[in-house]
Amino acid sequence: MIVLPLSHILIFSLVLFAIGVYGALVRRNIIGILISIELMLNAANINLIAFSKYTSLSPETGQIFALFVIAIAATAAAVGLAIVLALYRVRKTVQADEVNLLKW
Amino acid sequence: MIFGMGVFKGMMVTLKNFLTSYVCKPDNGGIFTVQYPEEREKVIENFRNFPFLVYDETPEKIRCVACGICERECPPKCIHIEMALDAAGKPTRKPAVFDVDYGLCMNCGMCEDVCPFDSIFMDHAFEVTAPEQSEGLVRHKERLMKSNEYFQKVRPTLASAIDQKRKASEDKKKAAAAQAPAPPPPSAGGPPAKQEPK
Amino acid sequence: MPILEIAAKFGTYAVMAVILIFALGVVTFRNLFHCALCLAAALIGTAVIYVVLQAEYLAAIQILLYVGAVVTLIIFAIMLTEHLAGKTARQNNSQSLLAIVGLLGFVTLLATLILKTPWPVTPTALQAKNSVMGLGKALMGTYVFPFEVISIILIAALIGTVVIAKKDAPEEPL
Amino acid sequence: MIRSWEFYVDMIFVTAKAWILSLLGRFLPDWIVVLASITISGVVILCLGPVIMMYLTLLERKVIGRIQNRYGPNRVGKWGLLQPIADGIKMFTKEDIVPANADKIVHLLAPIVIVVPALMIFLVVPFGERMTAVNLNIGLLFFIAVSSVTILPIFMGSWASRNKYSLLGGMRTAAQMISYEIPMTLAVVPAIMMSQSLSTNTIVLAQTGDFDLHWFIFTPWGIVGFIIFFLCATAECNRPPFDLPEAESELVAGFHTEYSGMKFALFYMAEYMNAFTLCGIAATLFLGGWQGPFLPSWLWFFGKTFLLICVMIWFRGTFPRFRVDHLMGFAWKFLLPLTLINILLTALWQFTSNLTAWLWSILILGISLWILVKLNRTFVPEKRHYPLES
Repeated sequence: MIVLPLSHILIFSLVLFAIGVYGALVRRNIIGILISIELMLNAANINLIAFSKYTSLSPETGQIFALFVIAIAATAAAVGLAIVLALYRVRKTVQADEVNLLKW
Repeated sequence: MIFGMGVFKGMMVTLKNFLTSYVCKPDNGGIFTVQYPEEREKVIENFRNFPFLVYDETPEKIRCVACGICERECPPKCIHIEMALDAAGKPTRKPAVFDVDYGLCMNCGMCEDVCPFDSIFMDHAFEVTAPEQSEGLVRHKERLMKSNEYFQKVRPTLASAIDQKRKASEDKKKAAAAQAPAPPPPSAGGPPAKQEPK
Repeated sequence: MPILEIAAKFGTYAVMAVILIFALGVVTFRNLFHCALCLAAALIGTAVIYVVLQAEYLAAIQILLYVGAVVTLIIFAIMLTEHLAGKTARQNNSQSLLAIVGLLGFVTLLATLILKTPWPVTPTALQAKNSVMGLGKALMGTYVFPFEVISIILIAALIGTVVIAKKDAPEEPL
Repeated sequence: MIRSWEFYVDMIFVTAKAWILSLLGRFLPDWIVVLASITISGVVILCLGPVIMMYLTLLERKVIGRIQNRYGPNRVGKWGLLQPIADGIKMFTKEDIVPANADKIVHLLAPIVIVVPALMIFLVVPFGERMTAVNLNIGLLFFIAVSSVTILPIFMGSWASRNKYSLLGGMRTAAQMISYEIPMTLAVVPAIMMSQSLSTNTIVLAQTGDFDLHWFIFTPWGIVGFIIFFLCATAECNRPPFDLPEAESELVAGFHTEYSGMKFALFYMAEYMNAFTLCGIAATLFLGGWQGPFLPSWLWFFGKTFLLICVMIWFRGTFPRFRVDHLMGFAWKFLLPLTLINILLTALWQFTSNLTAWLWSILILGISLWILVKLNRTFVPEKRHYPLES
């Protein structure tokens, strides 16, 4: 197995997470925000697996939580995109700052 | 009736076709493709494609008299005829130019029908190629002229009928000439006999 | 074979760099379709990192679910909402600079923390082989309750998605 | 140790590779030998893929021709054996046309990316005894995951072309491939359950028995799983009758309408290599892979695979194209419940594998098939009466 220092992996996932946060903060398009959230979840997954690999927990734990995260991410994407489609059908826009009325 | 049997029925049909294409004769399920350049289907006698000019023994004795009837009757106007002139500038009743544009010709056979001198007939040639479209497909007199033997070979029934008719009219003319020799016939060709193309 | 190991190590760093570049692409491209493609590339790269961390099963699941399903869903949504050949509108709001500054602070803070923490890395855990079978046993044994909860969430999400995205029935002609 | 000549015929490729490696190992360091081993396997696969694709096109054209009472291509070389090379030269010399409004980079990337998963699946296909390129312990999952990536380049190509036919074709492809991936994955599950492994090699080894004929297809769940897997595989590589994505009659050529020359050839190549690998995996999972009496193992594998490919071609020669709603309904309302019932049958077989289990399986299958057919019967809407008509 290739031994990388744990801290390198953690910093990598931190940067990935920060990029995701940047996207989620800055994007106007709701789909763009969703994509950025997927990046953030991904960075969290890397952390989970790295921790369970490197520390003395049983190696399955982190992987199973990563599995759950992937499943939740898939549902989030599906539901979120369904909402986006419904929104687009009604308002003809997918820009987040144009739907700030919380109603239609 | 089991669900999905139609699927298997269809597959059996194609399987049968696949297998019979290897073992069977063309007329009961085999391959009936003709591998063209190597294998050729026999061209039937009444096949007609592109006109040609008939001469009798030598190319000088061409039957055509350049009357221009076919040129007039041709629906796509693909025939072009110019009569030859002798040294004195008198028409000689021979074609100097006889062009058929195969690119225009639509193989109707009208020229064959209207020709009163049994001169132009439809050919069996179908492998006509040219490197270029407009000029290359124009056939001049030299290439259009084919002997009576060739005509006998490709369309024997019609050719022998025409020969008999021409012989009969020749005989009749000779007999007429023997009876009344005084007025010489003005033309080399016989009197235009109404011909039956079939 | 030290040469191969060193090569693999630097390969891993290279993969990480590529992932970060693609992630930057995800948040900066104007064209959302390109963003989605970059996301797919970043996710595939993450799967490679999983393989390096000896989580092959997770890597395959990652590709299967993320690239095969989530990215496809996103592209579907992009195709259904974007105007295909039209000009792309301004994609970022005015918080860009603020976000960069804040996130730089966040990253430096956490990075120093990560570097200063003595991580309890155990050599035994590094040697431990985890098999797909062990994963399945854990999923069906220790973690069976969250597993069932996830399945209920999935069902709920399925039904909810259909209900939300369904077009309203056309009104009956009078 | 003296072994029979059959062993050496069986192991001919493995021994050849080992011989080359030992030759290299005499005067080169270890790590070069490892790299050389990887390179040999990779080069073999990289050559095998295109060659198989070329000759599959020839085989397909020949067989389809015979089904339609024609000779196939028979001009270039003996029996048209050089036809694929002529086609390849033609493809190389064609003009590469890129639409003016196209997304140039993505348009270029799509055909390149689509070949990658098609080639990667070759890694886990066991071509014979000890002839798997990489014996992954998650081989089957790797195959499913990688084959699901194929959707992405199709999307790229369809979107980058800026053509409505391409876009429609791409959307259809995505819908179809996602829908058929689910029953395909579930149809694989029984084989995993019985062999208790995701590795393709172990799945093949689980099918050993008397005369090496202890294949999974000779069990009730094996037959059902095989048929479902094969149908889904046909749909996955967009072959008729599931070729909605490139339905010529409605979509010109679907997602590769705007591609020409070598780019088009790459799409074509990916499709055929996918067909080959999917047939190979089907043979591995249910037809015993390289197991079989008397003949060498690789011959058994290629024989079974080509048999399955011939069946695919046979499908193409027989069936007209599905309608879109029928296609989706078939996957979701018929194949998916059937795979779930099939998993139930596998569990039954795990406990009692005898005649009683056979009878029970047939009973359950018959009842569930009957119910599914009844539930799936075509719904004929009531004729609407509009007030203006009367």
